[in-house]
Amino acid sequence: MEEKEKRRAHPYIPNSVPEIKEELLKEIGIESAEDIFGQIPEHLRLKRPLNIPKAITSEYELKKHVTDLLSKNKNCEEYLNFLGGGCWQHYVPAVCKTIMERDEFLSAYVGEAFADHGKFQAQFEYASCIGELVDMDMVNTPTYDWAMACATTVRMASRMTGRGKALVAESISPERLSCIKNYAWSATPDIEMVKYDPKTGLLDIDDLKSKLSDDVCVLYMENPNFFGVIESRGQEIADLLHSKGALLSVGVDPLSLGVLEPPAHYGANFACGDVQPMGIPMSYGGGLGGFIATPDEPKFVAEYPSLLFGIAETVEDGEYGFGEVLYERTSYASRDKAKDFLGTMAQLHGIVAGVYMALMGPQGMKELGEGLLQRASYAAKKLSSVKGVKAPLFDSYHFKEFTVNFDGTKKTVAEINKALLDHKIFGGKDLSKDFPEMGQSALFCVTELHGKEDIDILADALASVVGM
Amino acid sequence: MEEKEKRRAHPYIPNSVPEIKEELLKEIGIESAEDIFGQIPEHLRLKRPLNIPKAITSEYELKKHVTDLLSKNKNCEEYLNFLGGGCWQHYVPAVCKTIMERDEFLSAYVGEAFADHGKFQAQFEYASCIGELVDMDMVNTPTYDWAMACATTVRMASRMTGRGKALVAESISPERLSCIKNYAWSATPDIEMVKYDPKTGLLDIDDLKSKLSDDVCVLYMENPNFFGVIESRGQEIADLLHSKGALLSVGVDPLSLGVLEPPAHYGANFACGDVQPMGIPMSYGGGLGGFIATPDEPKFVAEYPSLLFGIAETVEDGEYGFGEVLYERTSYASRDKAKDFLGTMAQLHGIVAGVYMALMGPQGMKELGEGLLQRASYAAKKLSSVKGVKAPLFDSYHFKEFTVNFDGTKKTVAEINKALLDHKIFGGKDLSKDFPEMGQSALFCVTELHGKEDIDILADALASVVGM
Amino acid sequence: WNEPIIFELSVPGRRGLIPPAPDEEIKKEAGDAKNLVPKGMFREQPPALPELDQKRVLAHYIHLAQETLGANLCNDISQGTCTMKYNPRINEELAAHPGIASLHPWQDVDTVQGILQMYYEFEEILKEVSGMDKFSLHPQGGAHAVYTAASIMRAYHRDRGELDKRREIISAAFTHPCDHAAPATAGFRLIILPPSENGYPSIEAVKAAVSERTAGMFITNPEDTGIYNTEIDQFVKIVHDAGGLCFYDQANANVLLGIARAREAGFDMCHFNIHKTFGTPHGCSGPGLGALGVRDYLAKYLPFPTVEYDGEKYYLDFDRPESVGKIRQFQGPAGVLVRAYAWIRAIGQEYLKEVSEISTINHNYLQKKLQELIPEIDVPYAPGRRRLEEARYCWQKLFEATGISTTDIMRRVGDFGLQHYWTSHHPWVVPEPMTLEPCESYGKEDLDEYAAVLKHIRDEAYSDPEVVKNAPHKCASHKLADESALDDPKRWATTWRAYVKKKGRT
Amino acid sequence: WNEPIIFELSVPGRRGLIPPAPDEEIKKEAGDAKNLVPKGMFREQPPALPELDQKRVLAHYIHLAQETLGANLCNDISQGTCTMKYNPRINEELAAHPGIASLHPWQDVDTVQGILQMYYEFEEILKEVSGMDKFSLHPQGGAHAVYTAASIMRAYHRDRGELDKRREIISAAFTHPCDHAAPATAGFRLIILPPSENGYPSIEAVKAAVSERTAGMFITNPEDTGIYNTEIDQFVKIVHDAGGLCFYDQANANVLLGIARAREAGFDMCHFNIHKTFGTPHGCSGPGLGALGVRDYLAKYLPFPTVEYDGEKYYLDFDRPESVGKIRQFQGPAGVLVRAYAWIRAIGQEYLKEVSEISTINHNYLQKKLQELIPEIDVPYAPGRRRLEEARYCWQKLFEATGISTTDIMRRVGDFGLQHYWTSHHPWVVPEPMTLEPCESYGKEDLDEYAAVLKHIRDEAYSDPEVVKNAPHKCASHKLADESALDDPKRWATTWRAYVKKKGRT
Repeated sequence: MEEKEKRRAHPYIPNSVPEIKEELLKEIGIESAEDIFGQIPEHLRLKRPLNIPKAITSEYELKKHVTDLLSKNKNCEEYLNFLGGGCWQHYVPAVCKTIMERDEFLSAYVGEAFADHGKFQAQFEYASCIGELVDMDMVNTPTYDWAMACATTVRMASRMTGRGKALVAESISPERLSCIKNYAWSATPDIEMVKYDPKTGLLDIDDLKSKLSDDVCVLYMENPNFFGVIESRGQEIADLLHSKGALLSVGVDPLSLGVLEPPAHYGANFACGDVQPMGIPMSYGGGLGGFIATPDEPKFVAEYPSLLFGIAETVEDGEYGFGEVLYERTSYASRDKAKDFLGTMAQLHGIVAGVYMALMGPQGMKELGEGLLQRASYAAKKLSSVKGVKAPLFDSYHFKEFTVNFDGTKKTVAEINKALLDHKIFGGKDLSKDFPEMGQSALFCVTELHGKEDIDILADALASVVGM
Repeated sequence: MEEKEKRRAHPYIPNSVPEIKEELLKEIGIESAEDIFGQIPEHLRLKRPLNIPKAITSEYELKKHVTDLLSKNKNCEEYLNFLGGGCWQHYVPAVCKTIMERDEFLSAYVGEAFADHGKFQAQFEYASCIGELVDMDMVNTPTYDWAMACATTVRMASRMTGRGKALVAESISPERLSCIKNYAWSATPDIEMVKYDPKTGLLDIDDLKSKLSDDVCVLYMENPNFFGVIESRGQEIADLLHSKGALLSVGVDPLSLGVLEPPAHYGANFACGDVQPMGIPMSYGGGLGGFIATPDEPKFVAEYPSLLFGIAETVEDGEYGFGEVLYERTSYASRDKAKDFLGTMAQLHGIVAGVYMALMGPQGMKELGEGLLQRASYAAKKLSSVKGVKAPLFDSYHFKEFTVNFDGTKKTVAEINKALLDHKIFGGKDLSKDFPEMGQSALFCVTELHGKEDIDILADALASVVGM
Repeated sequence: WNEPIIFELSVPGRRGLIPPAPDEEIKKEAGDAKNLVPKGMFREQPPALPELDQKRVLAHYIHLAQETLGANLCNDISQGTCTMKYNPRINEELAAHPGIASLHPWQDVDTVQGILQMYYEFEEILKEVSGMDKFSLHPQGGAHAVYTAASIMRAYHRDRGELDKRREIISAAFTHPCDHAAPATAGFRLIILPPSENGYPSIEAVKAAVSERTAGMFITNPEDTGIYNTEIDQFVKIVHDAGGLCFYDQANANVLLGIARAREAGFDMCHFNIHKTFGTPHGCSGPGLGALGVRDYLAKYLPFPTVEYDGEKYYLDFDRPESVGKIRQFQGPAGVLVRAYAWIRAIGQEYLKEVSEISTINHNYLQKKLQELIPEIDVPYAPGRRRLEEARYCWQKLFEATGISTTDIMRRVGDFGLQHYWTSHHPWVVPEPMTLEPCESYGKEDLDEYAAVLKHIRDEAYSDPEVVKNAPHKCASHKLADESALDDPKRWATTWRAYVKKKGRT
Repeated sequence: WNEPIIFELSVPGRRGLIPPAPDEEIKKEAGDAKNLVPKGMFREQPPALPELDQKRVLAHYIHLAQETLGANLCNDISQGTCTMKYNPRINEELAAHPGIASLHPWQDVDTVQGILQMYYEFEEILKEVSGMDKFSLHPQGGAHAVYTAASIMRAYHRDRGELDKRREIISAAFTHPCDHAAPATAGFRLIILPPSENGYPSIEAVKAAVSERTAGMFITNPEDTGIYNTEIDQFVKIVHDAGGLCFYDQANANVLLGIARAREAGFDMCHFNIHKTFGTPHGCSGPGLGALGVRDYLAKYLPFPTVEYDGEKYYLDFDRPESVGKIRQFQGPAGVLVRAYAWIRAIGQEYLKEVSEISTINHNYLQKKLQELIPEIDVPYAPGRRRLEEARYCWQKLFEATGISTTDIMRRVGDFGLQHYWTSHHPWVVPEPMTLEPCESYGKEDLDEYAAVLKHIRDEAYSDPEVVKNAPHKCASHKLADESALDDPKRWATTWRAYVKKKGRT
């Protein structure tokens, strides 16, 4: 360490001014911080300087260093992107960005309602908007992501029914399935998969019937499912489950709810999903946040692990205040006796999603959803016009995403996607490893950012890549 | 206009919801806005729809359209830039950006101190920091730019002395000279130029002596001057002027004031300059704002055309309030009887410059200034190593900017700069038209964004371009 | 927050930002910085700026921001004649794009085709909206455009050899102050005509004012009364016949977009306050953009460079020998232009006239509400004629009844989370004036809220006048203890250093 | 602002944002959207979201933001154990760069070499700081990392065939709640040891707690008392000897950076709360990043994919058959990582130890000030031993003397423009507790201000207890009229629709 460097205060550490540090030490009555650290036994101390990079104290040089690294990436503004499946490239409105970047929300934490009133209200409004989207009355503060959200509904259902077996539709994302298995294990060690119809991609109701028994607590399925297929027989499925005393949890893409019936309308007991498509940048999968909604009944509410922000009147006339509903449920209050655990999750993303929903309103959500249906339909048709390419693989209705099969091209998805990179295109997610029964298939996603031209470019590039 | 489009409310026009518009019309008691516009005589009405482009109501499409246009530009992040001379590419700290983008400052206007207390305080602090930089006690709220600032000092000096002739150093920017001529005309129709020494670039004191007469109100000069040359005989110049009852106004680069003596220290009566280098993006020359500073004496204060924000105590104990000093001077109060005119100028840039100065502090300004001196010195030497290139042209000390002469290369600056574009370099400002006596010379600028590598790249590119 | 002055937060040694140091090789090659400066010019004692850590600087300015009432966060009908619109956030995102933020004004035109195209196309739109033939986007604000127009008028008469003779500018009392101050600064004398019972000067007055000394006319329409001058074209003709030029100050243009134009009224020049009419932010008072439009015969006088298009390429034309020269160092506040361009493209043909319609509907609704709720409010001049986008109201009756003045009410308004309102430009031709402009950015509920607040204060004027007189109570700060301090050389202070000296502090 | 709920601002027909419509050809080709949906699945009645214009949405959320006290704008020593640092603005700029903001998690690894390199290098730094051998940056918060550690412990014992037997986790009373809740969620039973007079459990208690049922230990050091457990390595050894694994919760690591590491104490796993210790924003409670470090013999269990480097290229390793699987859909909150990487590079080797030193100096200074000013404040346990980064204070004496409780004081603190302070995790082992953590982001004057405020409130407790009891008075909102409403199914409401129904409004 240079002597000169040592004596310069760091902009992030106000008391690193040597004179101030000295003054504090003097006030405490010690010589140096070692007089405090000295209580740590010698053999537990680190006796050498940490071998980590030197400080880049100049903000400009830091910016240059990090920007150079980030610029090594090819991003979805430079490339035409058709990846989706759990993280989607939707438009991020400027107002969402503005609110997300405000220091007040950005750097706040666990202050209570009288001090952080705005945070509570923004979260409450977020939950209220989700409630409208899914047409349910009870909504949590966001958990980590959709995977955590759906796994939580399984645990909640298990506690509510006292049963230890869960059914999960095979047509969900492999990532979410993995999370459910890990997270729900202590509640439902027994997880059975329900097949999908290889022709339509819809849930195989016969398979469901065969697996539905009295020890099943819940079926978790998605609509649209991982393949983008819109399930049409939700009510039939719900009725089957309810007839056995089991519950239905349905994962949804919130952007579909301007045009698709919400799960509550066909009998689901839980709705869950991710807030990321609502105004939050993808950030390499960092933009997630899971929502859970249920009826506002004590038996459901008592099982949430999440903080639940409730509205109530204050001592001031006409003033709304906020607070935590049934706080004793949570692990902050009850530790190992609580409903699961709680921690720093994704509240900022919830706030931003609330801004998004307020901006969009009912008409915005409807127009957006209609456009996504139309784009997916056009894109599938267009890609099918490429020889050897079948899109969609399933004979069904699709929302935003659809499967494309390349078996007819004699090429693997991996080969095709590599070749598409030369066209500055990120092709669809390769499904061949997770769903080998679908052959060389990929999951393509089109969003409101895709114009006709973009889809046509993809089709042309595919035609050139498959070389047929 | 499509019928459907017509019925959709515009996000920027809340009452464009047809039902609300109808309701308002009904309340007013009229059928349509035509009932109001009808009072305008027929022959003054526009009787056809405006022929302007259709609305891009979708924010994403608007963003795409404008971004596509802006992406046609090559910018100074993509290219290595050595242009300066009135607008400089300095580092914009993240905190400056944050404050500049806050809606509170961004969208406020002429509210008074009790409502816009923060705006007043921020402006007051800006002026206070400028006061420290130039070591003077009276500072204005920013005017349009340095050009307007220096022209204003000429007008002020003319009113103070009652004289109608101004001297201006030839070594200032041609743009500022043009502004002075236009703006000061009614006060000092007679403007005479003072030569610079062709060898050193310094003010030609003999020429000054020869032009200095009893009807001169002011000499306006710059230090460092337009060629980056640091003037060393300020006190001598000031003494000369004062001996004839004239005043001295000096334009400065504020970033030089961490290492260079401010004009007040060598007898100047006015200091002025631009705030742009202090945390404000160049924006194609849009980031300007002019400051003026003088002693805090009534004879100076009475002549400012600008708003002057003063601090004062409020009725609350210990509370600072703000207000306008000598408001009657201004054209808001006294119209054609005022000191010049006033209007919407550049206050946001002043606030941001205040943030910049607070971040930098004395040490930051000093370190920055030292680095700029060193970089300019290194760069001039390095460029001189290219055959046929002479840098600097003047045998003097330079701050941040210096002149480069290409006469030895047998190429014009225009040719060289065109060729540098192929190297993704913006070469220096061509001086050959405005200063033909300097031959094929250009003004190069290096800032703290330039590393050694960047300067070396320029030298290599120049070597290849001049082909010698 | 009762936030201290930043110098009071300073602690020696604190750093907020570290600038990048030159590479070691540069330092070595260049040597000590002190030796790179002429003798006596090195500043040994760095400027006494405040010393703070970065968090403290940020927090300080966030606090100050929170004590500022921007239009984007409040019901800002208050600032009449200022057209406080919503400033769309997307436009800020666009203005921060490196394709504008990181452009140098002297870049080769081949490298700035995008921004030049934007200049060009925006000019085309302004030409169509006004009927003028050429625009300059150099001026950084409305007054700046007015001044430039005065410069052009000067050049015009100089070219004709009449400048010495023609030094008089005719204007009207309710026209904006800069229309009087800017021509005066340019060297003209002002003849300011009083309003007739219509609120604007009579034709007779104009006729009487013109002479062979007339250089031209600077006028607003509607003036700040909101009353449309139906004889405007006759005013223009009278001045033209006398040999003068006519400039139309269109600060109040928001209500005439697609409705009526400067050209049809015969004007030679006009301007738009882009930061008012075209939705760009006011920035606490700048940078704005004052777009100056002229007819073809005056185009040669515009500041250089102009933006031109040769069918293939956009370029800057510096070769304009008859230009008035520069009025700003570079070719205008380009960041403002980008926002304005984005605004007009978002509004487009379909909604631009809607802007004017909603503006006048909003105003007429508000005026009706106010007059219904508050019998003391008068609207002087031209009784029975509808105002367009705003009105100059008069609180004289309330003042007489209660002693509560418009400035008292103005201060009290701030207590309701609204920007305090704008009374009127000086001098107050209308006594106890108030000017409100509810442009298209406000909803019905904003208008109702505003009317309710004024009604509330009016009631207070009778029931509890002290609360109004001592207002504000809930604003970021209070009344000054002694306003006269600001006019007293011994007490005024525009810098902390001056304040400390005068207070005798250290 | 007394801002209404956004649904109260809704006006039918208003639009805040228009999404881009598909091209006409697409519409034509695809046909009516209703026909692209299975029968019965089209939602005829769009969701009843609020309808607002854009300005109103923006203004509403700015008002709510202004009613929130983020650490970047206040003296946030208050939130003890949360390490409320300055969150540098430059890091926000970097996280908004399209090179991170616009990356899809499934992009080909060739196209994400920059972010993978950042993962890799940040992991290297964490390895050095902790002495662990491999890290996972998947978890989105501290509790998430703790849960993942519990999953790993489960997999470890399952692999050894002992999971059925080993289901007990040993922990301590002052250790964080998630160290009890997360293992419980993973299927373990908790044995929570009470503090000895040192503030942490005795060695005897640990010895007594272990058995062949022991799966492991989850413990903090310092726990929330700020007392360093000097016997920690012996705790670890006892658990290891019993066949268990040891996890070190390093939420309080801010004071040990470069001072002491998990490895030397013998831990098998540890975590860092990146949003605390590495200066990334808390975001109103997430997203954060809980970096989980393990020793080499546990590396195979980490969530997949891991980030690896083959000497030329960075890649994601999905082929980890013994992994506990996924604990989040993608490879971690990457935006947080970018900020953390920028933070540690700005701090670097030269200042990282300074962070710890200033943290402990700041704490010890504040503790001294508080105890000098306020005789009623106690600091229970381990008398005479200096706390490291925080202390658990006790207001019991004041409570007994005045009836003013720690929650009363907590609420009153908010009235001074500070974030209200954090009492303590439940259950309150220390009565009337208070926990303050003045980390390195605070200056001496912040510490003095805080001490002065507490002293002021302490004096009020005697002179004017009602003002404390009824606090807050100047916060964004007040005490709830009836806290019990939040636990009453007939009155609680987490959505506006539920509130409206329960209130019987329409």
